[in-house]
Amino acid sequence: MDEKMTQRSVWEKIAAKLSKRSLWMLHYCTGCGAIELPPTMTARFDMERFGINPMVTPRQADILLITGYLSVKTLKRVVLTYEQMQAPKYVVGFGSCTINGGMYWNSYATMKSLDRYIPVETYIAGCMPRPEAIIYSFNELIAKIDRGEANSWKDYYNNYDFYRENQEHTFEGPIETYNDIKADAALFRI
Amino acid sequence: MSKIDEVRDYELFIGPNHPGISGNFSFKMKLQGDKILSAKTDAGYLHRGFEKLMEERLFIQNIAIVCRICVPDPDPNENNYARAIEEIAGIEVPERAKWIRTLVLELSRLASYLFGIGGHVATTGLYAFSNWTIADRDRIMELFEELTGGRVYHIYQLPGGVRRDFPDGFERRVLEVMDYIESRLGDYDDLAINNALFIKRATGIGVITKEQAIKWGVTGPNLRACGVAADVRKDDPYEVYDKVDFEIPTRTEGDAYARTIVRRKEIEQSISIVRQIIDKIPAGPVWNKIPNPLKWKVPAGDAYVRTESSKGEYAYYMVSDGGRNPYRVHVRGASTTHGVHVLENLLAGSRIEDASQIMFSLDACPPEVDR
Amino acid sequence: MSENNKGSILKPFRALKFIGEKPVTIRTPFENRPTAPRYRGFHVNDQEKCIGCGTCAEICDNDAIRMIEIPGLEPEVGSSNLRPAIDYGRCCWCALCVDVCTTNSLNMTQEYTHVSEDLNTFFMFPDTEGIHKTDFPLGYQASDDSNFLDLERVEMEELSPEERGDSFIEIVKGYSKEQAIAEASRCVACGLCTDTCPAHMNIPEYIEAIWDDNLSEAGRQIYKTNPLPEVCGRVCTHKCETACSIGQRGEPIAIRWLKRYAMDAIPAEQYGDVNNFRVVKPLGKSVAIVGSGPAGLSAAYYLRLMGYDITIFEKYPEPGGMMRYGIPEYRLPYDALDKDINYIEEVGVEIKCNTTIGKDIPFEDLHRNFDSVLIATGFHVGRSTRVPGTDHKDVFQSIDLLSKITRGEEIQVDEKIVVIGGGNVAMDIARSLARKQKVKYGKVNIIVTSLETRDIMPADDEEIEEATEEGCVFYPGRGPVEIVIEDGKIKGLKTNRCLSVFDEQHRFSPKFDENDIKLLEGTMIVESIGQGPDMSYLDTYTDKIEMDGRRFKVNEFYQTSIEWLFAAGDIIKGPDVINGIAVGHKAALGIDKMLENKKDLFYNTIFDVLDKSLKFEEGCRKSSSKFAGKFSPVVNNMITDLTVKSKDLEERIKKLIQNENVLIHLDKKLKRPQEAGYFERCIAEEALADTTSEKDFLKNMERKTRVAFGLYHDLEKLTKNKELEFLFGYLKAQKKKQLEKVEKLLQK
Amino acid sequence: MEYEKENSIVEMMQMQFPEAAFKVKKERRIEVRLPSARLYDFAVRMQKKWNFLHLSAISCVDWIDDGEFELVYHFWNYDEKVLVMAKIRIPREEEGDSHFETISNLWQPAKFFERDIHEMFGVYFDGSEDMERFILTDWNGPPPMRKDFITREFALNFYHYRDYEPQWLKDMMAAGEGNE
Repeated sequence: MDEKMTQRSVWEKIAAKLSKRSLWMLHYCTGCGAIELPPTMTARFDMERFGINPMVTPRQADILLITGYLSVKTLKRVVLTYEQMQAPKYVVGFGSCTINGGMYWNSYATMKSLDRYIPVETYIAGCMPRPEAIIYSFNELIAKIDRGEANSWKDYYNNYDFYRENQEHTFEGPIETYNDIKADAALFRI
Repeated sequence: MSKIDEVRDYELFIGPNHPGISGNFSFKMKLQGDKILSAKTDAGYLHRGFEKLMEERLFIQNIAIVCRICVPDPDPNENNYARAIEEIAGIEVPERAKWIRTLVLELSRLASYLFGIGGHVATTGLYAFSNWTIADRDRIMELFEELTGGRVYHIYQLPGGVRRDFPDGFERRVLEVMDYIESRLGDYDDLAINNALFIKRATGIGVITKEQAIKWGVTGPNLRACGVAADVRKDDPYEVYDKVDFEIPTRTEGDAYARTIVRRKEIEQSISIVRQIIDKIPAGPVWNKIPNPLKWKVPAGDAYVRTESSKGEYAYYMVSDGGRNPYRVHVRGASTTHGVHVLENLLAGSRIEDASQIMFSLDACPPEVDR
Repeated sequence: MSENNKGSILKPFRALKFIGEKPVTIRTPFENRPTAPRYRGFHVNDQEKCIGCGTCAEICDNDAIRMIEIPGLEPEVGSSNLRPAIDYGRCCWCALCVDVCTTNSLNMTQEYTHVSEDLNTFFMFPDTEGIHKTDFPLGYQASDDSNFLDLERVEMEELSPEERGDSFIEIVKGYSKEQAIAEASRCVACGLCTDTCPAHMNIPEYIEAIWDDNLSEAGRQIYKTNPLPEVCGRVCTHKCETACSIGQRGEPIAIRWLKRYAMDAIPAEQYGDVNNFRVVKPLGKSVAIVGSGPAGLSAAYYLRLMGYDITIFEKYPEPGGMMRYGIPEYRLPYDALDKDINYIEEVGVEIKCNTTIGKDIPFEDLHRNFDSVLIATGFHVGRSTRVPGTDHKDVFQSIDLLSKITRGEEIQVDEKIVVIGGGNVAMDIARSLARKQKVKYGKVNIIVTSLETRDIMPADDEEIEEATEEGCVFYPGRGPVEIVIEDGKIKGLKTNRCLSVFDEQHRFSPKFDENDIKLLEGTMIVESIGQGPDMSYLDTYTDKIEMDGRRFKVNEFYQTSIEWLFAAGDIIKGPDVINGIAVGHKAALGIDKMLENKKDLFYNTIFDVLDKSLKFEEGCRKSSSKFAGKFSPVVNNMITDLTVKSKDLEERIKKLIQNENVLIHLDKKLKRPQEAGYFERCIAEEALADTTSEKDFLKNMERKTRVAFGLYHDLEKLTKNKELEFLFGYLKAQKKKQLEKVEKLLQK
Repeated sequence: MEYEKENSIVEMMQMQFPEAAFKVKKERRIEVRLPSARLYDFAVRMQKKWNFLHLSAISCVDWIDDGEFELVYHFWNYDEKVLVMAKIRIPREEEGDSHFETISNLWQPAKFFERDIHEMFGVYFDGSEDMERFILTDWNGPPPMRKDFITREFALNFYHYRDYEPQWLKDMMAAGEGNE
């Protein structure tokens, strides 16, 4: 945690204060946990109170919700989506399936631990997590952004080879991605 | 034809991440301008291999996994699984458990219809309506939480009955929620169902004739919207559907609006069924105890069990070879026809702006297709 | 739903009615809606009530519950040192574990929020306070509405007191097949019974075999640790049933009756191939065993399996020791005892009856003619209370009367008899005399008095109940003072009330209340307060052996200070048959260790056992490929097919063993340490005798495949870890198919 | 007489298919076992003559011990309200696809079921337009629903599982060493 508390210029602190209040969540239901998103997004639990709203395209989204299990086919699309998203970007893992395979632990088609493929900011326990738990995790995320600690996305650039190798092992072959991650890494001076 | 307005075919990939598609699903469309020449569905994004996982688990352990197959309407799965075992093993279910199961099925149908109609109207841009229906659906979620302990996944019906009886004061709260939803129906009609814009937007979209419906294997509300009064609850009654009376609303146009109207009227039927259940439910045990689940063997045999889910005919074909694990469970989701070939036939010839509305009006649920 | 869909201009104003209504939004986290009282949230486990039986881990469909060994927690009777820990990266909150918990200690709270980036916090140890140590109300709890366990026992038919009152036929009728399978299906295979049983019998395995209706498998599992199953199926003191986890909230599994059902159902002549018995390589060494009680017979059987030549010297005319001459026939019929003993003789043990060591053969000869000697002579001399009057002719020892009854000799049976003693032997003599009285006088008048009060009497409760049903009257908690004799005849026994039996250091020093005197009428007194050994036959060795109090000083393998002399049975460690068998078996291992100077007698980890099975598979391939091309084409391609399959099985085992997923969770230890000799004998099996006849080859192949099937079946039960469970299930299925193929060829 | 409606249907069918074994399982459920060669004619009569217009599902069961696949066709009659389960057995090829004829020209739902069975079991339906992979496009292993494919073994060898070192376990072990 400490290396994340790098010296932040005053502009970064202001930027963090402003950006934490207007986060865009990518509207992409990757797994079964997505059924709890409509009550969270709409009037019943209304996450818009915290400035979070669903966004349709990865290009303008900040939060990528992995709602539960990921079949290998979806994992390919999730990796592409994640790489399209603009940094800083935050991945939130829903439920047991993203941690250790959940109830599909012996399935041939689903990945077992999310953090081997993309860096994950926080995990929520539950199968599936309730809307209240999701909103609680959003508040945690906002607080972390405010403290400048939500830097897991840098991890993707720092040891990209680790992620790349796991992805190619699971996809049994390379997948062509649009972004040149190594070049982006230089851009962010990581 | 001058060079400019020469129209060429082109291919368009929609999904799997697309707000206009319900769930994780994608299309490969061939278009000419904005007219769809042909569409090919592409599923498998939510495939977990349920049928394989079920073969490696004990009979009792599967009650936790079956309700995860179709998320908006999980209870037909649990009911199918429990009834398939009861039919093979010849287990008697206590009368009260049957009534409770029917109540749970109807509440799940209500929640799924609210979700479905909300989604369909939202594709035409009327978001306020889906906010209403999702918020009202949550009242039913709270009822489920009280009865079964889980909001979405109930894991409540098991072979031989249900796991727990009503908590006290539960009947009163069910009637309160039913009254509340009934009082909301008027607002729903004003805002969307009778809204001229929505009617104009939904009529004539994704028309299925009666012959096509039968030929393509359309079932459930979509079939009733084409004028065929076929409902598994009436034709092949199970649990206590033969002891409660309800009508089967039908329409003849077979378009998106007809499907919405059929679902809208069935909400009223479901509310009346729930009320009948609450006042006619007999007292008694709720579970005909099965032997020690770690050593329970279901005798060899097979069964084809069907329920009427909010999406259509939902059936399980289970084979047991007399062992501790089911030998084979084939899940016939309702969307295996609606979500794939019926959708492809409807999309061919329609316009790109109606594509997502057609999908939502059929209430196709991708996890049922992938299992 | 109004059909008029023509919009009216005023319609939008209808929305004004919503102004007054309260918004539907629940403003979490500022305003938290309480969950339903029955909500399935995070787990809580009452550590005192939990007995670590592992049934929750067994039923969890996501393998989310792992049983963790708690350092510093001592296993006792009916509770292990394991406790469940739950992996919230696997759990689906289905609450099957709550509904199956044998002690209802595992419940769920209404707490549902846990957000963290440190994944280690998702592997939680449920205790009373919950995951965040904040006390949330309980949510989903166990309830009778859906209690998964079968708590009632299948009733065992017995003869009614009238029917059995005057005859020595067996009381308990035994289970029918349906009853046995129903009773066996109640077992949750937690293994607590095995830890409690002195002989550590494979109880869950043989109960599952009975449930599977695979009786030869049940016989095989039983014989791995108990060579006298028919006896133990009737007279064992069944400590395992006190440890049974189902017994926590219901009636324990009838383990003893199930063992009896299994062995009754296997005819004596099939014992041989049930155990795949073959002395694989005779070692040319011999062991003498003095005394054919349970300890002697058990040591003889297992030593014989290891390849030693065994002779047992028995003083009485027939073998069995206390089992024959101490236990009356209504509890242990002699044909059941003979069935066990005949098989032990069939295996190659020579029993010499009517030969008393020290009289017919001096003890010294044993040392000269045999490589090792095991003394298991038991307690055959009754101890007297030595109160005044015990030398009277009408005062008897229960041991002498019981052995006379067994030999069919006439014994004195007066109309009123007083039995002193509170143990099982006292019950036996009281009920035997009751039967004799019923036959002779038509009515029963037996008084039984013991120092211990009713609740701490050492006899089994069923014994005391059945004795009272048969007419015996009890005066517990009284000490004998004097036998009252008037003109040569016994009038009765003067007794005082006994205040306490043991002092603070639990030493036997009873205290009496002098002035509470009570005379128990009876013309005949039988003393049954305990028995002692008669070690006179040791003559010159008595002073050479180091004593530890009144018993020999022995090491862990019951080896006395004299290297070649071992001791077992009541003379070392009592008090019942199963302890005799367990000590006999351990002594046999000790003798084997000494004579063959073996180093590891037990396998403790999965790897020891696994590389044995890999060697076995390799051996099978080598030996069967020797015969390739020698027989008919059908058998030839069966051989080639088997060698390919066996190579594939070996690859699968190796691949998974080096798999780091398996190694993460692989709890190296086996459920129970396994006797190495058993696995070595299976390995030695692979050496196929070279034969030219196809029939013998197929016969040999059938035996070897059955051994392999048994090996993988054991591995499936031994591994604590679910990651390997399916592998051994698969290997077993392959061997089953192979067995069917070979049997089909054999019938041709 | 019990199951009157079902028995009358059975008689009607028995005449056309004498070699088929009919059995009324319970109300509204008829089971028929017939040789696989006769299945297509049976399907045609079901749709054209006996008014069983709804093909509810085609299921496939892998009887690995008998070396056969069992295909079960579930026909439903809207008017009579009866379900007929037609069962046939086809040989199970160890390597590569087993073959059978398609009925997707009669029933459109069969297109999906047959394609699904091809993906999951490896039964190629000759004459069907689309036998390409639909769900398992990113799967390179064998057809997963076959009994000789063990999914737990595949998952263990292919994926990575997590090992935890929670704080409470460390404290417990430390406390354990303390008094060992």
